[in-house]
Amino acid sequence: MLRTEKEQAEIIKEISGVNTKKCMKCGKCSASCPAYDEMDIRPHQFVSYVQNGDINALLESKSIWKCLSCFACVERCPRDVKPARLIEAVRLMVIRQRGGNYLTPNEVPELLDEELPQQLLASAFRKYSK
Amino acid sequence: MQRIGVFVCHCGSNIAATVDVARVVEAAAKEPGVVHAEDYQYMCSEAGQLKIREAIKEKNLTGIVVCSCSPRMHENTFRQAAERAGINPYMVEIANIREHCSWIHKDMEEATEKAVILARAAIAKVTLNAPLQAGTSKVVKRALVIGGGIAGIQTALDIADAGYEVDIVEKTPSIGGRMSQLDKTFPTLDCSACILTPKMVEASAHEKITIYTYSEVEKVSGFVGDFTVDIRKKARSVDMSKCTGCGVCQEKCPSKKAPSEFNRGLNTRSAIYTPFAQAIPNVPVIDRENCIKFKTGKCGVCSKVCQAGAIDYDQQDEIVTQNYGAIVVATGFDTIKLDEYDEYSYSTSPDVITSLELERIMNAAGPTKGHLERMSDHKAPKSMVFIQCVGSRCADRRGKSYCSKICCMYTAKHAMLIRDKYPDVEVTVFYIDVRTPGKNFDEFYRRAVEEYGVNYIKGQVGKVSEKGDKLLVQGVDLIDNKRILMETDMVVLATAIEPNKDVRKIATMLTASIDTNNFLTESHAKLRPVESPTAGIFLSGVCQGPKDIPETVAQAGAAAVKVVGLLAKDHLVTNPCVAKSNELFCNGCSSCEKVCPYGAISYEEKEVNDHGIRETRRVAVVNSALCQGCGACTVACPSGAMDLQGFSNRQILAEVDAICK
Amino acid sequence: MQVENNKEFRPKIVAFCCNWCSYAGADLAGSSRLAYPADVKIIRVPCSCRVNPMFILRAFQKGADGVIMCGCHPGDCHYTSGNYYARRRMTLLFSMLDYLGVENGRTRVEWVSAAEGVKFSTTMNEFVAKIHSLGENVRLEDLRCKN
Amino acid sequence: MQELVKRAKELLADGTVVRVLGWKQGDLGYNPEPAYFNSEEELKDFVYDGFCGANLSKYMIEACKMEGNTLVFLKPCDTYSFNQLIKEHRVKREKAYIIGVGCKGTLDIDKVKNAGIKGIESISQDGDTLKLKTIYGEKEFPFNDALLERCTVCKGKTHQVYDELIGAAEGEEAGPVGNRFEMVEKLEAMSPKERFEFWQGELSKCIRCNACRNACPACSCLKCVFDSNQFDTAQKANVDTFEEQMFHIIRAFHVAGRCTDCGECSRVCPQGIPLHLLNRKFIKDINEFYGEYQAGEDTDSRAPLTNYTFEDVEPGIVVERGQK
Repeated sequence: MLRTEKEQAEIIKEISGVNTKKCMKCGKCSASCPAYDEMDIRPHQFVSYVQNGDINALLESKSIWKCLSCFACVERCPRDVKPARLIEAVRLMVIRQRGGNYLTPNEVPELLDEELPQQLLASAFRKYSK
Repeated sequence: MQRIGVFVCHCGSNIAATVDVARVVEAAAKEPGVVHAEDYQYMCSEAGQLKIREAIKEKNLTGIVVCSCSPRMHENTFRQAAERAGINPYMVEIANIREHCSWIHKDMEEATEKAVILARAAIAKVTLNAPLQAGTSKVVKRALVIGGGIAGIQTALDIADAGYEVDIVEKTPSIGGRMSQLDKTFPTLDCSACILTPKMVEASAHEKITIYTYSEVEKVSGFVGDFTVDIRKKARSVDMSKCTGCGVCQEKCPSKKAPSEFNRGLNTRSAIYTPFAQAIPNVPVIDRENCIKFKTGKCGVCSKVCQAGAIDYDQQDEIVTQNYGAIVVATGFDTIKLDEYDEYSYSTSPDVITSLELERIMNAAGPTKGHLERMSDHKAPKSMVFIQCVGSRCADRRGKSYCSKICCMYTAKHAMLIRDKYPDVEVTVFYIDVRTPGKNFDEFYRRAVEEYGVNYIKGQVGKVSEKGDKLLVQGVDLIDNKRILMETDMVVLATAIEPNKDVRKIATMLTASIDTNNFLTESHAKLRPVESPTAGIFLSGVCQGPKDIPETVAQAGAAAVKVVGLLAKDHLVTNPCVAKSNELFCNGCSSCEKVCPYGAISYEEKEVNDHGIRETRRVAVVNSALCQGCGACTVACPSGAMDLQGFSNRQILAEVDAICK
Repeated sequence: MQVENNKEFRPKIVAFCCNWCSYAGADLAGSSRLAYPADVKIIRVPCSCRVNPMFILRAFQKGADGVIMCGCHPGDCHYTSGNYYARRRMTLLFSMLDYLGVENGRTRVEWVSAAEGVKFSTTMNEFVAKIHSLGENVRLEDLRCKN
Repeated sequence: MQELVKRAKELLADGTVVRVLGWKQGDLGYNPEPAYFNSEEELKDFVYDGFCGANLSKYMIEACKMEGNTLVFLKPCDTYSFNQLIKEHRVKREKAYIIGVGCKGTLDIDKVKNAGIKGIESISQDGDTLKLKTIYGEKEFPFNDALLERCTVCKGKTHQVYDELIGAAEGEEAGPVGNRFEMVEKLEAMSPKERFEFWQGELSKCIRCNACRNACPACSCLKCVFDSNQFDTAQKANVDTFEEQMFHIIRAFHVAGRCTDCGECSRVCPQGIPLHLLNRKFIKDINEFYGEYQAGEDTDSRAPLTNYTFEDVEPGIVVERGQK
């Protein structure tokens, strides 16, 4: 079923529970983000993209895979907007459209490396599977 | 039988857009007792009031109902109109069809139906109204100002200059408040002390002003015109009448480890101290918690060195009881605690400071004698970062939802002063919005940028961390959409301000209402901004909401005028809506007396004639000058002997009936 | 077929509001255009301690489906202590009504300050929703008052 | 009983009192009634037995208005009411000479009748047994089975106020007593619908005879609010469920915190409505919410409804408790 970008934006807001209107555009989310430099669309932009209904750009953005799900932005946002939840919602939308998981447990061992922190594994499953 | 007139106001389109005014008139006209009903564009206007007056005279009305805005808005207007037309002002009832109806409902049918019901309730009530006569109460020609900062000082001076006695109660050992801690003031950059100290001196020298420092308000009773206040004068341990203020005791005091409150804990002070050099009164106090004599019983150095023999270790707290006609709250503010803002490293790094701490560092009388230096290694910084909105405009539990209002301007001031005095220091300001509404304010901010080269970056800082002896600031530039990672020597946080923590206690004593942020509520946000809803209580300064110095001084003056206006009266007209006891129903059980907050009920042995039975009974008597009309007694009374004029049992029941019909 | 019951239930709700805090809070809700159902009708009393249990019972008798009382927050009473007495009275009265089998959601006390227009509006919306869920008041009423 | 009469005669004789307030024999063996005795002569009708349940405290309101002092006989639980009346300035302590009388419990004739004993002519007590002389011959009935409900949850044998005691030992403990809130708790555990039906069933029996109001020592108003023109409630008979509820809710509310739980309301109700269950509900709530309180234990404490603390429970407790 094809949905308009506007409908998709509504779905993203619904599954994330985020009210994008609460954002006062201070940029603290981006300022707090450890993956900022890796992202093409930055956390604070996510909020305004969803607000403006520019969903296709988000679906194609590499930011959704670069987000570490560390939730620093959620923790520090003065307006309680929770940008990471928006990113997660967009990611879920992509994964669901693909109809499968981005990562399966079988693929994990070969990707492992001694220095990887445990948290990364946990957030990888959070990020890459349904 | 009452002859009632109903007047329905359109309030322009405020009411008429959602309430079918003609239908309200039509429905009201059918109510029993109603002999006149009409509508008009603006009932509160002179023309509208004239309609009311004419109708009263022509139709011999005995009571009127005005369907309009809230009675809190125009009840008095219409009461006066009724009085001018020759009927008792308390024969007026208001049906609030604006705030409680037209403004909150969209559906015309629904809103009209509700307006009709509200009108009916008011008609039912006014039918049972009785003419009431207001009494009078005295006005004590003396005012109390709680708080000795610039707000309190200015209010006190203005009241005193008008010829009335004023007492200032200040919690700390000296008057002066926050302003005395500031170095320079925006946007003119005058030295704060230079403009404040003359006012402090003037207040202390004024024959009409009495200053109680190191004192707190302990108990308040009474009401507008005659409050009785207990003031606790804490034991100073120094005899104020003997001390010459020479300062030797402070020099010789061996206990010098107490953090200086005045310098925001950046350095220490002696146990016997005056907070700052220009303190008024220039009489030290002994901080008993840090004094060796009080802790161990040994020492007594100050007593030995005091030539005037002013040290008195046995001094006790003293309670002063005084009566006042009016009370001004000027309790000011403090900065919020930053314990939970880990991301800015305030608790861990001494080089991350609040703006108020920077004021002390910049001040020649401060802990660094005015040299800009880092608190960790006393080195001069080469670069400084200012972070705006720390804890302000926050929806989370850590911060405050409001804008602290003063930070944009003082940050521009700090940045400008630093660039002026130390041109080699790089200054960066991270901001969300720069808010500069005020005379010469935006020009001031632009000068900081254009003339002094302060670097303003739009974007809130995400994190400040320690990196060697530097601080690493992580942020973004939202305009360039670019990551910023910069090393700096000092970080200054524009910390949110909040009302002084004692204000809740004081508000409770005064029964003045307070909002969710602990700011005192004004009686009307626009039209009565310096009055508390509690009669006789006035607001001055930041206790009412964030303000800069010019606004505070302006409000202080406004509060003073309101106080003077009150004190100039010889007596006040009291609210006639007071309790009244029907002695034939009274059992003398004392239930009412127990719940009366004003001690307005007493008992008399009285000869009564109860339908031919003459006997002496113990009956309740209400002192109408003391009664404030809350009605607590009416419900405590099991027999219904106690009733409240203006809100009688029958009146309220009539409203209930009209609404539920 | 339930043709007769198709009439939409419009509850009658009486709100007693103290003059100093809650009535002003309702005014603020109005000037801030914060909507709540027209079923709520406000009666102004000087203080929550003026609300006699008789008034509440009378409202139910005459067909009210819910009664709510609003006053200043404890500690902020304009008359110092009125709301403390009101709190005890209402606690006991509500408990008694509950004991007699009247649904306990039909009565409510809420402290609303003059600055809490939003709270006033949300409280009223909640309360009306609650009364809708309880339906018409049939356990405390004078049948003659129903038409 | 003879001792009471003897002492009454002495006090009349020495002028300590000018009248005696006690109970006199009724027309049946089990219905003595409160009475004034103005002389030694009149005291011949004086009686004191298990059927003298009437609480004489309330009569002292009138007695205090008369010339001279009155001797009054009070059972332990009556003295709570007397104290409460002192607190409310309804009686004058100095106008009363109180003889605290011992009490083994007061009796409910209906319990005897309901057991099938009819045609009672006279009753006497023999230890734990009631000996009944009936037109059908002599019958026996266990004393304890005939006790009024209130006496099975007796609040103690100690007189709270008196000038002298006869037949009562100071500090004597009541026998084993039941939980007076048992029935209240049972009702609380029911669903709202069941509770509603229970009370509708009970209160619909009310004939508004005002016996409860007249007997209740806390209902001491000169003019009851239900006789007042302020609430449109004056002189009305109940015509529907609501008015039955209204009268009893308000009556219970007005005595809340003042009711000593003397049980007179239920004892005198000709319809047998358990009115004390309304008062006990308030007592139970007050104890739970504001701390244990026994009205009439003293003469100077503030009653729960004319008192408060900053930390009192919110009225929402009623809903929260219901959800548990």
